[in-house]
Amino acid sequence: MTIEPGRSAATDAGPNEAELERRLTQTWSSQRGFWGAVASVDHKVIARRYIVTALVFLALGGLLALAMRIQLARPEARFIDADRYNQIFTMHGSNMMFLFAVPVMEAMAVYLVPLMVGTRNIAFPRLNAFSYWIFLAGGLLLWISFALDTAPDVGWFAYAPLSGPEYGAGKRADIWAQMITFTELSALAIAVEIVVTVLKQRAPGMSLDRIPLLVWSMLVMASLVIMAMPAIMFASSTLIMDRLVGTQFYNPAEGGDALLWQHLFWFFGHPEVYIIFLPAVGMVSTILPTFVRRPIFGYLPLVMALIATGVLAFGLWVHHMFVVGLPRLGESFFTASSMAIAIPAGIQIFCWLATLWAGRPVFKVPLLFLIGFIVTFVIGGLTGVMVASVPFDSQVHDTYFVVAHFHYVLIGGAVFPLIAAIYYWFPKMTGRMMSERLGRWAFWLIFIGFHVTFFPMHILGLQGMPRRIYTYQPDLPWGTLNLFVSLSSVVLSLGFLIFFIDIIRSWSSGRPAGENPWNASTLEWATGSPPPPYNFRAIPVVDTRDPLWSQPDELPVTSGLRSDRRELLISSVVEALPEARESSPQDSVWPFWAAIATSIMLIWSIFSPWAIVWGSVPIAVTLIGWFWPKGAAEDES
Amino acid sequence: MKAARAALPISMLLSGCGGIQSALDPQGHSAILLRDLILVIVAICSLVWLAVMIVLVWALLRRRDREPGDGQGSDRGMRIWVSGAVAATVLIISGLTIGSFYTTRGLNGAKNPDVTIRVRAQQWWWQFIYEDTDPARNFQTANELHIPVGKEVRVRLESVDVIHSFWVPSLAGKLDLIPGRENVLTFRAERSGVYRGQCAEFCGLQHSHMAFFIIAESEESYRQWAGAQRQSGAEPVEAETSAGKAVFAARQCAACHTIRGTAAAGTTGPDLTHIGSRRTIAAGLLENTRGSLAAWIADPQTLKPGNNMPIVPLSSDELRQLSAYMESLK
Amino acid sequence: MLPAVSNKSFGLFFSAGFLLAALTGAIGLGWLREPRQYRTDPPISAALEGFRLMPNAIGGAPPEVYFALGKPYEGTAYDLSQGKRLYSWFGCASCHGEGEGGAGPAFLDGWWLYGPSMVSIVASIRDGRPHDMPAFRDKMTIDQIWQLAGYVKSIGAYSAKLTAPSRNDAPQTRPAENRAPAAILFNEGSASVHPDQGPSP
Amino acid sequence: MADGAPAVWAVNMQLGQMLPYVDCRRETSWTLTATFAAAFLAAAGALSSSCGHAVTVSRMMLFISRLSALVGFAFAFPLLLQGAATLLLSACER
Repeated sequence: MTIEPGRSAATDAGPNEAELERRLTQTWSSQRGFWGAVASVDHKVIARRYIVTALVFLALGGLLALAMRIQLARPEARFIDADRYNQIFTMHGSNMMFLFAVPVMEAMAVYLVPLMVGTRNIAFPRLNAFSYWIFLAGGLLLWISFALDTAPDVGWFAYAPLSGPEYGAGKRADIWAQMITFTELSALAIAVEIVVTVLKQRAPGMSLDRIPLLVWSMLVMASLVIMAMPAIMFASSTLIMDRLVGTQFYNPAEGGDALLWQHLFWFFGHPEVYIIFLPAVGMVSTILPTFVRRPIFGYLPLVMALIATGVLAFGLWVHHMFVVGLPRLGESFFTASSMAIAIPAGIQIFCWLATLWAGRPVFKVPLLFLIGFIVTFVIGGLTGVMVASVPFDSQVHDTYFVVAHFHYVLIGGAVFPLIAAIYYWFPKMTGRMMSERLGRWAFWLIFIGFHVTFFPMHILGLQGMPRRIYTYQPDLPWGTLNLFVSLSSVVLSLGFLIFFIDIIRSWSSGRPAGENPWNASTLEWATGSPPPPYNFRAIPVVDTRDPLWSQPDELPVTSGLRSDRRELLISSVVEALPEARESSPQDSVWPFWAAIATSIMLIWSIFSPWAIVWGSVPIAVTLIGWFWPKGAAEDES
Repeated sequence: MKAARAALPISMLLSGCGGIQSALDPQGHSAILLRDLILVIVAICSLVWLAVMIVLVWALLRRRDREPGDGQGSDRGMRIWVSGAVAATVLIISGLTIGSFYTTRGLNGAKNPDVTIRVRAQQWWWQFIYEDTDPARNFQTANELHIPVGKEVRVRLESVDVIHSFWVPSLAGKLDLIPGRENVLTFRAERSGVYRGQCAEFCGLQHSHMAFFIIAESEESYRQWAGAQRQSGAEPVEAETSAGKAVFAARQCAACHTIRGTAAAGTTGPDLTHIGSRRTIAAGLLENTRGSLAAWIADPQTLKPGNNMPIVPLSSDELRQLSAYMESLK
Repeated sequence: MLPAVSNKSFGLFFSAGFLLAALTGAIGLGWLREPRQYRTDPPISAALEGFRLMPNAIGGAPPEVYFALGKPYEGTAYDLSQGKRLYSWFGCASCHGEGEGGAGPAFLDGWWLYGPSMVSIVASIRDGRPHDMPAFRDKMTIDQIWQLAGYVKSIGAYSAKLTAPSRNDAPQTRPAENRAPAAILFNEGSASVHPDQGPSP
Repeated sequence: MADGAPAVWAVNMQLGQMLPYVDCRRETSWTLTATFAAAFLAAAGALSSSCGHAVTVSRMMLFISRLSALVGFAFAFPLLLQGAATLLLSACER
């Protein structure tokens, strides 16, 4: 297949391979040095940065969890005082949700989606760079505030009026609310890029029914982000306005409503869980076939499950509010929807089991983590069914039962697949393999450590231990189990420590990996490890779901894209027929400056509403720099 | 450390009732229904998990003699199995949902409760106001609720400041107290006993130390107790206690606390008219003894940092007299 | 082709930069620190009693310890918000309204009968003033009086502090403290309710 | 087509938050009516999509109509459960 080439200049049809690679490298690579790195808009460079930063936040959040476990090991312990503990559990939740889980999943999407759909860069690459810097600024804001004893202490859910002007003294709650704005801004930016990349930049022939499941899941996740995040950005902005300029959104005395906050927060907060979980579903569905040596069973039901879960996610928010005193009939609607989400979840599990059953499993580390995922996630899903019931929830809501439940879902359901994904794609990202031996140690420590840490929490919850307490009294029957949980958490953190050591060690001295070390079937394995800046020497053409298995020797490719300037292939939404060539932006430092200007405005606006007025000037300047037209006119063919 | 040592004596108070705050040890009508629901759902879900695990282990370890099937035959077989599993899921989920709806129906309280109590939660203690048709017979208490066994008790839940949650797992499920709204919870204790409850919605600094006790007793002793609570504070008889009363009036105490029958009429802190009759002080933090009263008055900010009771400078004599007076307010 | 080596060095470079940025940011924002003092040590409380007043009972000097603590009662958000709660708990509103005055003088207008200094406000609350301002010596502890004084001062502040509280969860009757109400209302003149009241007590 | 099932379901979720107040005050049963109507619509849409197989020819249309049918059934299920709730629970319960 060829695309009509540009009028004159160099295309990828002409020269020999070496010459073509040289030209493409020259066109697509970033400059060396500090400013070259800052200006880079290569989706792989930015995604790697994102992943590393998110993993740093994971480690920091883990340290906070350990601190909490030390405090809770004994009744009435004085290791951490109440004020610091409240900051720590707020930081742990906010950090893990907003700075680790969502960003790391989106970062995986930024890295993998363009490679898996066979294009040269993500859509809106400068926005992508901007998004990273905004995310980093938000993370720094939160952690620096923690270092300064001004970290938010109102919980990651920041219920009004506790977070409101009267009861949240100082800037603590403002910092939380503005950190939300930072991270959601960056998440929204990536979501838009992913939707456009998936819908318009797929390789020719990759019609809707041939899209890899990971890409499907990222598409659904991105749509969820686009619909859910505005709710929380609205909520956090109105909270800041209540606190700073005296609006009355959450003040019942002036016609506001304290429950409005909860509705807005959970309208975002529940889809958030699926924003984290659905990419994990995609990872499992993509990694599993590689290690059982057969295509996934039930592609269509899995796609349906992804879409249905994504939509149903928006009808579950009230199940976080079962005890606020809404009409039982209205609440039972949410019981029905929450229960119904077990159907798509069940379909996913059954399809994976069927795939495992029919295949020949190769027990490498990624598969171990996938098995650990199934074991753990089924428990998390079933406890989810339990808390979906209004009466059941009235006993366990806001207890350690719920703490156990969502750690089973988030660690078991999302972090296990994520670790599997890191073991699986690490060779692609760095060109080196991770250690199989350390990986097995990490798996068993994490798997066993996780279950002994979190399973007893179910029992603690049923025994009446509420969440978010910094201590408990010695006469309550929770001491032994809490001590056991605290000791177990050491095992869990040991596992994570080995995992991190393995990453650092393998990055510098791992065994070199070839193009396709796992003999996998999707397009990202059809190029070098790590992929060259232009991803593919020529854009591949796809005619099956598992292109590298059906065409093991030579992928058919297109030609016709220019090699002397950055060009992408645009294809149609449903059938992925080639439609046009589109230029892709050059490197630029302007997104970096725009992010700094935005950060200044957002942080300043915690202190004065005038920040919105004066802070927008530098933003406008940086945006003008960003969009300034330069160089040759668009090639219109 | 201090708090840990001071709190130890409570274990004596609680000894003998291990599940004093446990959803698994229900003593009330609603809680028993909820326990049954919990056990049924947990049992069914455990069976489901076991079934999935058996299939998983079988899928991983089964002997594979033939080439793995891209063959249509094995795919068709799997399609039937998967569809069957989905159908089973639909049935189980429907069953659980309908069962949950039935339990919700069963939790419905009676239309006409025997006792109605207004609960005003605040950072970080519970104010309980017993309302009577005759307002003169109203009285209030703090962090301790007496109810008659076997009678429908209705609590009207309001919040003074932020959101709290009223939860006594042994008697009923929880319900939030939300500023600007009133929620109503009805429950019935089936057996007499002492049940611990605790705020279940994060409400700020001392959320952990916001407990209360419900004492379910026979109708007769409940009436006796209520009658006693309606009386004004006991007049001191000994020299030490009357000196304590003078200290109470002269120092900052009276600005926040009420003792009916005296000039003290502050409303910011708990009503102390019958503090000597309560089992605990400081929202379930300490057992009510003269020693812990003295410890609490001397330094409330070390025992429960950040609560709203200030450190009032007192001489050791004043402290002794004041705690003796508090103890005498039976 | 950008080789793997360059990627790796960038990763290391990046982590170092990350740490460095965090560190400089922490130092740069150091002035925002808001230590919260939940428990004032009794000796400090006793020292807080030791402010000195001039004979006219208006001017004076706070105790040394107040400066040693870093003037917490005027600038710490936590103390200001506690002061705000004390304002309603101790019934200040019954005479002074929400700051607009009533039987007692207004605070909102920024006109201070006894001057805007902390010492003077603390003395007014602790010892009372003529025309029915009661003494709160026996009702509040000295730390509470300082907290309340800090808050009262912020009601009539001409320029708002960053840490000043904003609106209550109650009906809004006046501009919030963080809007510097006195800057809005000062020019309307004093809303004094006792015109005969001279400066000397 | 069954693409409408999620929309019908979403609308009914919102109605479920509003109608019980009306039903309780006026002793009507709008919640019940709305929910069963929604369940019927979703199921009908799903059925029409799955019957659409016979007439659609292109591979993509077949994929999309199968997908729609499955999604439609996935939303008809919670709507039916919600219908059960309207039968079992009174609108006034809090």
